[in-house]
Amino acid sequence: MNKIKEFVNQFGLPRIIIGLFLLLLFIIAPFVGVKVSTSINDTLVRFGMNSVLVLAMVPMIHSGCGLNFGLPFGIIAGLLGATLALECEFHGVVCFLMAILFATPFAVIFGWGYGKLLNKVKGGEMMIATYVGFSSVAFMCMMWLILPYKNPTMVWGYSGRGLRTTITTEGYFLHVLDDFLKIKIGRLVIPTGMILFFAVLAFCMWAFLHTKTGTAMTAVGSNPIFARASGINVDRIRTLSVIMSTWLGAVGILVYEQSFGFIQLYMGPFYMALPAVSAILIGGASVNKATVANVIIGTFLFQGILTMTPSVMNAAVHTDISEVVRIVVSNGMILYALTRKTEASR
Amino acid sequence: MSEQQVPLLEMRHISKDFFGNQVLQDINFTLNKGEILGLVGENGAGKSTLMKILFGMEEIRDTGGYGGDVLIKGEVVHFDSSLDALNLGIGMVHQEFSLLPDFTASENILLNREPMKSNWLANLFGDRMDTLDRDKMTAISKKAIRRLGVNLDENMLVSQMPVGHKQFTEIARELSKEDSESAGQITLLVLDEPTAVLSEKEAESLLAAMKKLANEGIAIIFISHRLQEIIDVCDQIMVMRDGKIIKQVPNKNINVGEIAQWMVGREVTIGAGAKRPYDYKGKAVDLSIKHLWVDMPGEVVRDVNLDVYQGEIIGIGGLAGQGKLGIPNGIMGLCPAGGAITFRNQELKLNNPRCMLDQGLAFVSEDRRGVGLLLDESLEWNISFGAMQVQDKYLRKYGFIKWRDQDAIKAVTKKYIEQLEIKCTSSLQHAKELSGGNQQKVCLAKAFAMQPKLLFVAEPTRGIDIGAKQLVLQALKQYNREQGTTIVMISSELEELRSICDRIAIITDGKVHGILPADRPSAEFGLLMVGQGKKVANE
Amino acid sequence: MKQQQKSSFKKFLRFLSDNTVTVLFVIICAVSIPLSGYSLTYLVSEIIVRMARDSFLIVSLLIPIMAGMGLNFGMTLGAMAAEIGLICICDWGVVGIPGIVLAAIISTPISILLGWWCGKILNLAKGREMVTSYIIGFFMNGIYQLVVLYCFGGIIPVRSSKLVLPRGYGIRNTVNLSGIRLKLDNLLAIRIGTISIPIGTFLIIAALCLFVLWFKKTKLGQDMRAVGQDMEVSRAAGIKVEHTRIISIIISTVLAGYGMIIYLQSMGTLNTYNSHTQVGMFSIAALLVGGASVSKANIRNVFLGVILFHLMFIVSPMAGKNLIGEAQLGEYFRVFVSYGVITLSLVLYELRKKRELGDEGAALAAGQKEEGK
Amino acid sequence: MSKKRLLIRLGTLVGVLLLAVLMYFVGREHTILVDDKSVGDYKALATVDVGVDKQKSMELAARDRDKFVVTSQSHSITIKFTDSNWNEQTITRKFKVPVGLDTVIISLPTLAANPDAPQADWLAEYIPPTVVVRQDTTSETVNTEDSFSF
Repeated sequence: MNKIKEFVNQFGLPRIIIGLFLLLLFIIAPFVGVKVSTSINDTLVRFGMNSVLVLAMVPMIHSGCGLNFGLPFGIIAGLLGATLALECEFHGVVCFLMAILFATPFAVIFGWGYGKLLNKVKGGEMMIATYVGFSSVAFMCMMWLILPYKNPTMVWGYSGRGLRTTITTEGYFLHVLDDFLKIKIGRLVIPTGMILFFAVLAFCMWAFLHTKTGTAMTAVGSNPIFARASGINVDRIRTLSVIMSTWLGAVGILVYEQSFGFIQLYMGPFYMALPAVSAILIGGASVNKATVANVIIGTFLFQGILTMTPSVMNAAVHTDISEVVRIVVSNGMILYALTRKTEASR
Repeated sequence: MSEQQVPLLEMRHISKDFFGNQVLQDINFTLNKGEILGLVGENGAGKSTLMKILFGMEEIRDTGGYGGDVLIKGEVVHFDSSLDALNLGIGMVHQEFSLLPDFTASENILLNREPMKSNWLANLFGDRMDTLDRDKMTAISKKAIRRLGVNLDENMLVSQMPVGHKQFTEIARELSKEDSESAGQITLLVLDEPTAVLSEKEAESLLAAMKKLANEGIAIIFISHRLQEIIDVCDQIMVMRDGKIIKQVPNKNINVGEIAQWMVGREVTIGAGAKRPYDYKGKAVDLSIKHLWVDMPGEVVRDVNLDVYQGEIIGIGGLAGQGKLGIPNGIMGLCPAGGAITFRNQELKLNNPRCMLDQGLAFVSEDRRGVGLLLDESLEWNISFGAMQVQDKYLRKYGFIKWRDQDAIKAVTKKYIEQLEIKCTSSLQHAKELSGGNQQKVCLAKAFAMQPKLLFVAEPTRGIDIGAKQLVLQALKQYNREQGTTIVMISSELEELRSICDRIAIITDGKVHGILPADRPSAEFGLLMVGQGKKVANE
Repeated sequence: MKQQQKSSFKKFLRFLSDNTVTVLFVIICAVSIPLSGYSLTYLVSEIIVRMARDSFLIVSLLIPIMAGMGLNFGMTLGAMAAEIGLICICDWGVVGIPGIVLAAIISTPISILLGWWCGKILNLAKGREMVTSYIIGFFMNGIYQLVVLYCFGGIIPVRSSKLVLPRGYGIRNTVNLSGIRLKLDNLLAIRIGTISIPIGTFLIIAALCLFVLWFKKTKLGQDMRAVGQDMEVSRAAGIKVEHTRIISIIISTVLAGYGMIIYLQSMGTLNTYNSHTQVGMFSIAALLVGGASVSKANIRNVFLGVILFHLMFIVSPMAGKNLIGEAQLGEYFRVFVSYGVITLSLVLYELRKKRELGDEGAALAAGQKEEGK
Repeated sequence: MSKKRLLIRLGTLVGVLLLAVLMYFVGREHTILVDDKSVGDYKALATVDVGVDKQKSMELAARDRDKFVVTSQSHSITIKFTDSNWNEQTITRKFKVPVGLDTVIISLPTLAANPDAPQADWLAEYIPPTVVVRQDTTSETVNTEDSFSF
């Protein structure tokens, strides 16, 4: 009995509930006529699409900047990269790589400035990150209208200027990762390329955390005063972590778009941060501790619920309450993390 | 029998232990109406605990109560909470201010005891909908302030007050309690180091206020480290040391020196300083501190000048709050600091921890859990981290990439676990799971792993048991002998300093008050600590 | 003479740094009003409408600020409660002022319950109240959807087919509030030229302002101010800190609910699923524009904020159109400015907190010099 | 808590609840259909002037039907018509809309014939004729996303 209690305490009740809920969904799926193979398929694809965005949470959590509600900032860098790559009429894999290449300087500059800002407001990072994200999205809304893009697939047809709200990536980098080394087993299609790409990034992240600088980053997040006493430039490490998070956010949105098929501009990136934040929390991370394993577990659980709830619920009770489930699960998880005493006191 | 003959307060055979650690033993004293009792003693002598018992603080009850009897006006009392104490007219002013900056003096004096005008809405939403009776508030606070005989505007915001006024506000709050229904007439006031933060002038007017209150018949227990004040104002003087009353005498023909001696004098002196003859002739100055100021809350350093010689163990002592802890924290860049630091003839940049560490200075902080350790990480990380980051130890290099060398880390951790006898389940155990003594050893190990040329150790034995204490001190001494490392040890415990140091510098009021060889009698140090005694030149 | 100039210049700088956001807004408005080409009377009448519409909502934010809990992003909870009340009266066909009163009465217990819950959670997350209350708003939005989209018309009976979605349960996207539309605003309204002044609404807002002022003088108000300054000192003095904080959130939530009803009777339609998500954001933005900060706000900030914020809001699309030929740009601009204002205020607040901590060291160095003389 | 206080609180609570009930009745909106059609023996009136409360009256010809929208329960209806004897007649009747009814229908010929008859004779709940409604195939989608217009 005590052991169970300890396990529940350690793992967190919400996580267990969510895990059991997903398990339940998978169990009842066949009975209500939902094909498990399609569900798994969808889950895998969505896992691949979102995992890099979730990975973008890790550096900032590690350095004690809290949950990166400012993820839209990185996404904007990615969008700039994508639109520039399209503008230059690159196609296929080259287009994708060029998009990353174009996005990188933006991500680094944005991240640097954003990191400097967060260093000035230690203690209030999360709220400010949220609003920095929002303001930057709103600011870019204006920019998308003004910037002199020319490519007709991206620009509004009638006025000839201003970017469309959604731009198709078809013919550019649609599914370049999905289709790479794609494996088909009956109905099950595994987007190997996309998952491999995530694996490479995740490995880099894991490796980074084992280097000297990575160790310093963890220490900064764990106890910033200790780190400072040990001669570490806390602000610099934090800035570095923000740059990494921002860059991963940029790459993350590119991976998302190549699979999704569209580049969503304007208000598109607005609420992108919340699902990513809750995914990593579901995976077992806390406000100042996160591992690559948290990313994998969390993304899988969260995306699993997102794909399974609509189909199973629809089939079982003919009501689509997946939206409600999504909102309650994701925000409930964030609330849980914010109110945990042990996690709150640093 | 007249009231005069029954003492207002009597304590009989009071004793108290915190989980086996005896902090008070057989305390007996009496206090009469209108008397001022000066209570003197080093930090940790048991003064605060005694006052907590008197004031009925929950903390005492929660840790198993106390032994002996407290008698008020001849009757044995048992307080369940400080409210009971209040009812019997005991007020206490704590060392730290408990004031709200954006409230006026009057609002602070009557905090949560405001007189109210009843309001119809209170019937609906409870008493707290009553409005404050500002006029009455002003009247009550005016009255309390008048009793102190000071000039204090009750409508002034606390944030705009000089420190002295804040202290008066605190005292006025205690006095005003008799005007609210719950408390009785104030008969006994405990003032815990009220003058510590005051300027001389403010302190004078406070002392005057105390005398005025005493004349009105209020008994006062006055705790202070400024012995001259004690002599100036008290009727009786009581000196505590190690949980016992050393002396209780009427204040007649007593000088500061005597009190200081009673304060610090120990029955046994463990072979102080006799370990080796100190000889600085020919030794190079290792670290030279000039005009150091440090802004460390509660431990402000104002102007410290000190030379540390190569290979010595120098102790820095002094009472709490005088600034001794600010010195290492300032030099190592943890608190904002200014001045000039020269290490081995090289000027070092302040406010830059990295620069200090690069030069081979290391610091074992007094705040183990806050500064010294990564509580949520393993011992391996804790011990190897500093050396890894500063000196690139325990790393494997592949081109640009500096990879953590897990084997080397494990090896060094094992080494120190054995050497310092750290009790743990494995080198991967989290630091927060260790006991205080073992945590301290981990902190030492972290510093040793950096092989520093000069080591600051602040309060190395605070809050750890005796066995671990000896081990820690032994380890320091051994490290100094074997590696020739210069050690600067900061401690509140004079005897501890005397047992391993060569010289001891005493800090008062943010300055070096004097430096003595460790084998001098402890009374001399006692004098220095309370701001008396001749400054001894640095030979 | 020069010194005097210098000191007044310094004062001016100080004023600027303390009121950055407000000054910025005055400049934006001053630039864009002529650009928009709107007439003064039009602007004045629009501002009056919006003042009546929004002030109550914004005043509801004052009390948690007083209790040191920052900007109550959880005010959306009150808005949701109000919306449930309004849906009920629409379904029952209660109209006019009685409808408004009834909706307020229905919203009150829901607001109290939600506010209590919100306060409980915020007590668990001391020091990060704002981000937590912000997430609470999102979380509650999910529950609200569950109730309104799945329970109304199902478990909770709704008779009117105008309200229910064709599928048989759930409330439609928009609910027409024609029954109570402008009923409060038109009560006692007077017209001056083409400008109509909703005296009824203003009277209620004035009453609320008086209530807030009076509330500060009550024991509860005093306790809240104490808790807002220092929880530990307050607790030592015997004030029930947690309880006081919860009450402040409850009051804020209930008032926000009433504010939402006033807001919606002025709008005339209820966007069932997103009216509430917006009010929180722009009420807070307006308050900050008025010169409030996370720790300090008063009634003057509310009205100044409403005027400046909405002035910007009205003129920016037209200004954008006239300047660049793109009304959309102006619309994005005002969204950007709303978020930007909140960001800027939060950043300035944190910076100011840091600045206060940094002054001590300088004093010490100066003290040393003085003694050296 | 003192007894007095408890009573005051309970009283206020009851007061608020009563206010809510009162508001419900006062603010309840009803549609009153006025119907000038022959019902059984009562022949439709050729022209009739109908007014409810102080609202503007309207003229109905035979077989006309129109509506008044009113709030609260008690109302009065005034009808002016010319009877078979060419006498101008004015009938004013007070009536109460029964609780919970959205729409009631008043049969004017019945009322004109029996001005003193109980209300139930000429006032009835209006039950809309049931029409077969085709299942709405274009079901409305619910937009729960945020839009950014204010």
